[in-house]
Amino acid sequence: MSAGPAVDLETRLAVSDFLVAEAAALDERRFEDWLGLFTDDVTYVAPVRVTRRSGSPDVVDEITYFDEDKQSLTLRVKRLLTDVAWAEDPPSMTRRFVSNIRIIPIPDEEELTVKNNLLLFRSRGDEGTYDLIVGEREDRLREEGGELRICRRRAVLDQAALGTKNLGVFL
Amino acid sequence: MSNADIRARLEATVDPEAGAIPMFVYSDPDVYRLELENLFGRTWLYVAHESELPEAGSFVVRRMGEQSVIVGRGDDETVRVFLNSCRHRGMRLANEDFGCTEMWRCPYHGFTYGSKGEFLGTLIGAPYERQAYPEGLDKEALHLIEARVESYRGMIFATWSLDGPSLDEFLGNVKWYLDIVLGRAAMEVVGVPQKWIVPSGWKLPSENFCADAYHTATAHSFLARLNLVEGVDFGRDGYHVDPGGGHGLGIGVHDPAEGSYFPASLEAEYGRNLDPEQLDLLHRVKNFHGNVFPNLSFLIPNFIPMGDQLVSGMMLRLWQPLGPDKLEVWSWHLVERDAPEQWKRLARKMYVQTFGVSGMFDQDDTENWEAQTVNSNTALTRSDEVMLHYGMGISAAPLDDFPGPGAAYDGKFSEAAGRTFYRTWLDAVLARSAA
Amino acid sequence: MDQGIDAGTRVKPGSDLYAEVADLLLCEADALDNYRYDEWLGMLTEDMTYVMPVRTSQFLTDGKGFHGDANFFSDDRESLTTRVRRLETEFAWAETPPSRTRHFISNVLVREREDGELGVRSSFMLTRTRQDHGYQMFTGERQDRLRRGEDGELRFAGRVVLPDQTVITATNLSVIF
Amino acid sequence: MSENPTTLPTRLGGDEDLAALVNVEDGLISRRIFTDPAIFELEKERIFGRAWFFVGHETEIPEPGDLVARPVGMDPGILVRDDEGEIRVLLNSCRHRGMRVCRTDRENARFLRCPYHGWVYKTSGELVSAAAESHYGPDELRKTEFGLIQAAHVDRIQGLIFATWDPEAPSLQEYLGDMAYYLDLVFGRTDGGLEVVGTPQVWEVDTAWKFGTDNYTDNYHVFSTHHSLVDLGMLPNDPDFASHGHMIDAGNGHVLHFVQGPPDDEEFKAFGLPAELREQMRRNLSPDKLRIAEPAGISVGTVWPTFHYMHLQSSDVIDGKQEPFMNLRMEEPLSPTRTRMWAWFMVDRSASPEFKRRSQECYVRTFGPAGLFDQDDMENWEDCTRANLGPAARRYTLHHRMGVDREPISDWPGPGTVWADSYGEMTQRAWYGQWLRQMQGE
Repeated sequence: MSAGPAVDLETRLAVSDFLVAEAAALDERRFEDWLGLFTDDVTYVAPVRVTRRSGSPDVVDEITYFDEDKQSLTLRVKRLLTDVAWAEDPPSMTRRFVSNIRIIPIPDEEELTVKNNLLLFRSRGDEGTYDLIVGEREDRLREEGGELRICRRRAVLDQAALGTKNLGVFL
Repeated sequence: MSNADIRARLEATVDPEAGAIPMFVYSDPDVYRLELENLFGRTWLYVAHESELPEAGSFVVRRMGEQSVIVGRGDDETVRVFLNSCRHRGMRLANEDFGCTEMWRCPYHGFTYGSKGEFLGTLIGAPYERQAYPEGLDKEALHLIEARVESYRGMIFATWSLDGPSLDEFLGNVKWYLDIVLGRAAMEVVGVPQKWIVPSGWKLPSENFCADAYHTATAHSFLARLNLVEGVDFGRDGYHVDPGGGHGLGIGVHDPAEGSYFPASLEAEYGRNLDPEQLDLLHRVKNFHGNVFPNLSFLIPNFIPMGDQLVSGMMLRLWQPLGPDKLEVWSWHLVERDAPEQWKRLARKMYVQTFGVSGMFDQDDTENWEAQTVNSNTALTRSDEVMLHYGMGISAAPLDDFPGPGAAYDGKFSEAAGRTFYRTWLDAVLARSAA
Repeated sequence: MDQGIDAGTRVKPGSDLYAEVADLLLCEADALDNYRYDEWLGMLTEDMTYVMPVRTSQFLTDGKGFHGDANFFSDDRESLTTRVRRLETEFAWAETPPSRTRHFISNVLVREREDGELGVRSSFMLTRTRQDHGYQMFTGERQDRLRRGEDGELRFAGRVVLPDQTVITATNLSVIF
Repeated sequence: MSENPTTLPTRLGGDEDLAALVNVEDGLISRRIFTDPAIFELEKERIFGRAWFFVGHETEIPEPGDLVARPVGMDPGILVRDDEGEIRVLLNSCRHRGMRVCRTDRENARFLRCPYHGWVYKTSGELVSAAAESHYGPDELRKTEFGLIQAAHVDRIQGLIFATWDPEAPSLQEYLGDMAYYLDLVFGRTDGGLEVVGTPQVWEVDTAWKFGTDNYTDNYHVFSTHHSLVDLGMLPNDPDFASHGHMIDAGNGHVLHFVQGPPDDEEFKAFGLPAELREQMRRNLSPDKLRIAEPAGISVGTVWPTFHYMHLQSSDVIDGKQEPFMNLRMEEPLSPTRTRMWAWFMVDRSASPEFKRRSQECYVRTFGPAGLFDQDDMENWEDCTRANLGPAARRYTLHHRMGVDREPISDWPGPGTVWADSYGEMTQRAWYGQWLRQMQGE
């Protein structure tokens, strides 16, 4: 794995800019812009994490928190744009910290695997409290029409019991 | 508040038959203390589905009330439920969510228990034990603390009450309906439960699944906005059922002419497992919700088209109390074991999109339960009781030609089962009868 | 505590050397968060030292509150190897079942020192969850010395972990920073 | 199904019910006493308002004006050497509005100034001035009456400083009783005694405080809890290895043990001290004390209720050499289920720099929050606490029956009730016996 010399500076900056812009679109609630950052054949999943003994797999892909394609992501966005999406209306204040960006070129393909860490800070209501959603995203990026697009996202969260009342926010 | 004070307040203010419930019961810490002791410490509680324990030695870690328990299939194939706590210093024995093992070995001093809960000895070999306890150990007294276990249609329940009613008596009329929901075919849990934490008292979601079809038109009105359903009263057509015992059900039905929404390839299996009246109702189901007292809910959500197929992703829910104003949701997706693979795939996708922690319905529900919980603290600062309205359908007469047992009402908009939920709850919390 | 981390010439972001250092920090975090401890040990020099001093709350005029004479960690390559070997037994209860950790590494500053080593400062946030409990969180600064081996690879020759807390609000420190 | 014969009452009534919860004779202790908020409230008053507590060691405050902020039981305190060189323990709370007057962990100060309204105290606790003092009338301020609140009694043994808030408390010597003999043995063996290095490690654990105290004289858990180190060859692969030794009930809830190594292991004896320190030990200890110290490899003791010393030996790496170290520990309860842990490293003042360094390295790598051993202990305490919270668990007892029928020996050179074994729960039962007496208001 490498984000360093194996990947040229231009690509590194482009990927980094792309993820920063994506996080900004979500934090600023520009959901349609955000949807535009995904290819039409995107798959977007978040498997369930469990507590197991060391050595046993602790990610269960069979059941997920998200299991989306472009159509279902679009439906979620449309819902958020109605005036009755109570879970996010009034909206949460969110701030996404994206770091530890690691780029793995895929040989013989015009795609990149990009691993990155997500810390999502989410505050709602007037209780002065916040929830944290932490995990690793493994994204696959493809260039379409000169722009980077996400064609696959798999977000593995770090809690076996999520400490947030719903996932009305995107990962 | 002393136990006597809180009992007096409950007796004076909770009046389910009049449709009157005081708001403080949603999150009052003293009430919660009584609930843990008198309700969760005594009543039958759902702990696992048999498909989660596929072989001898399989176990899952669950909670009864706030207490961690091991639900394990012993090497004799019998399912038992143990307090997840060593008899020596009370240390937790099973630390993973699930697994398969011949024994549980306490990490602290090595006390080791077999899959039947029997005390086997201490860690790795007898010399250690002989040295530590030359006078010997009373192995019988060190048997894991064991709950009473019974199951129905693959659903495993346990209770700390060793001499209360049987599970069969406890479930009563609701069994006829559980047959349709979980007994119609061999069911399997898909993967593992989703788990998340909601700042809500545990009764709010329980009564919501038990007796509240009415909220859907408002809370989930995005459905109508996005033309996923027709009309605002899409949740009304069907039956509200109060089977007694604090359980409750709502069954949404569609025009029989449309035929069954369930996979046709399973028709023969349904026919083997259900009597004709149950089968007839199944064929008309478009959604089906309910709650087994106190905190086990189930739901077959509305069938929604995916491509050219109508699908629904059914679920089981546990509303695990974590405090007077906090709960952990456990949400299992279940599917007919022999359903077509394509149907299974679509059902799972539908379930994740509509329910579960990211589900578009669940999101709205959690918003309500949290705010209700916060508001119920109002009761702490007011001298007069804040009474809530549970009167819907209070004068309606039940149908006399409904095939299932219990009191069934025409149309899903009623709070009859909710009133019985609170009656049963009150009696249990005041320890007036074995719940 | 001062290992002269701020001595030397700044290496500018965007340069290949900076990218190489940043990459190493991220690969290290990736190895730790995914339980690849042997790979992590391979990133250390033979004379690697790993220290985390105890912090106290003091007036600014009395210093930053670190005490080189009281530590949470005071390890070398051999003792770190022992920690890793321990995790591989089935009895390391503090990490059995294992914690789920996530290292967030940022604010990376790189300097070239006269002795040929690189001095690297970075901020870390380490989140940890166990079983179905909430987050334990650690934040602070890491000061690393990096040295190039004969195979041309950069390795960690020294790490000082400066915690932001005077009281560690966590069960234990069975995780690696 | 088992009959679960040890079911207990679930509600706390009068003091008689406490006796039903703690049956020392049969070794059956209710799970409730660890987590019940009502019992915790009673503990605040009857234990933490009355007992003697360790606050620090005199080597932590060598100069006048040196002070460290420390809990005294459950109250915030200041341990200070005042201008006259006298050691004092003060309540860290201004007499005006109760604000903390010392807001750092350690400093050297001539005065303690409250940030709120500017009341200023000398390090002896005396109120010397208040801001804008002229606005107080002649008899309004009353400086002599409103100095910082002082601990009722402060006293020392072997440099270990203890304090109590209870004016009626017995003297420290009387309180320690036979335990003083053993503290003299362990801390007074070398020239100049032991010194604290640096500052304590402090961390918070989601445990009931008594699961910590319960663990200290427990040798029985070592083979199981720390089995990873058996796997690595850092502990003997012999379940009985920590069972050779003596356990002592020194009275009043104070307990300790001495564990002996294999007969042929000279290194392990005399606490594993290097030769020059062993020489000093032979000079400094009386013959009877020496008979105890010579064969001992490790020793752990508890001064009722929350102070512990752990004089241990271990290696810090695979195939490494074992080194001895001294570790002081204290629990500070924060709530029924959360405890702040304090841990000091100590070493013989007259030891060589090389020994001091190796002893400290071995300590830090094996004990404290990052220690190879301690990590697993805290895992146990947290899960013991969680598992004992529920309505079902609280109806049952825990099992403290090991050695309940074992007879003490009579040929021990030192005081106290002594058993010739170091696997046993005699010391824990003695501790809970004192807990019960204190909680019943005796």
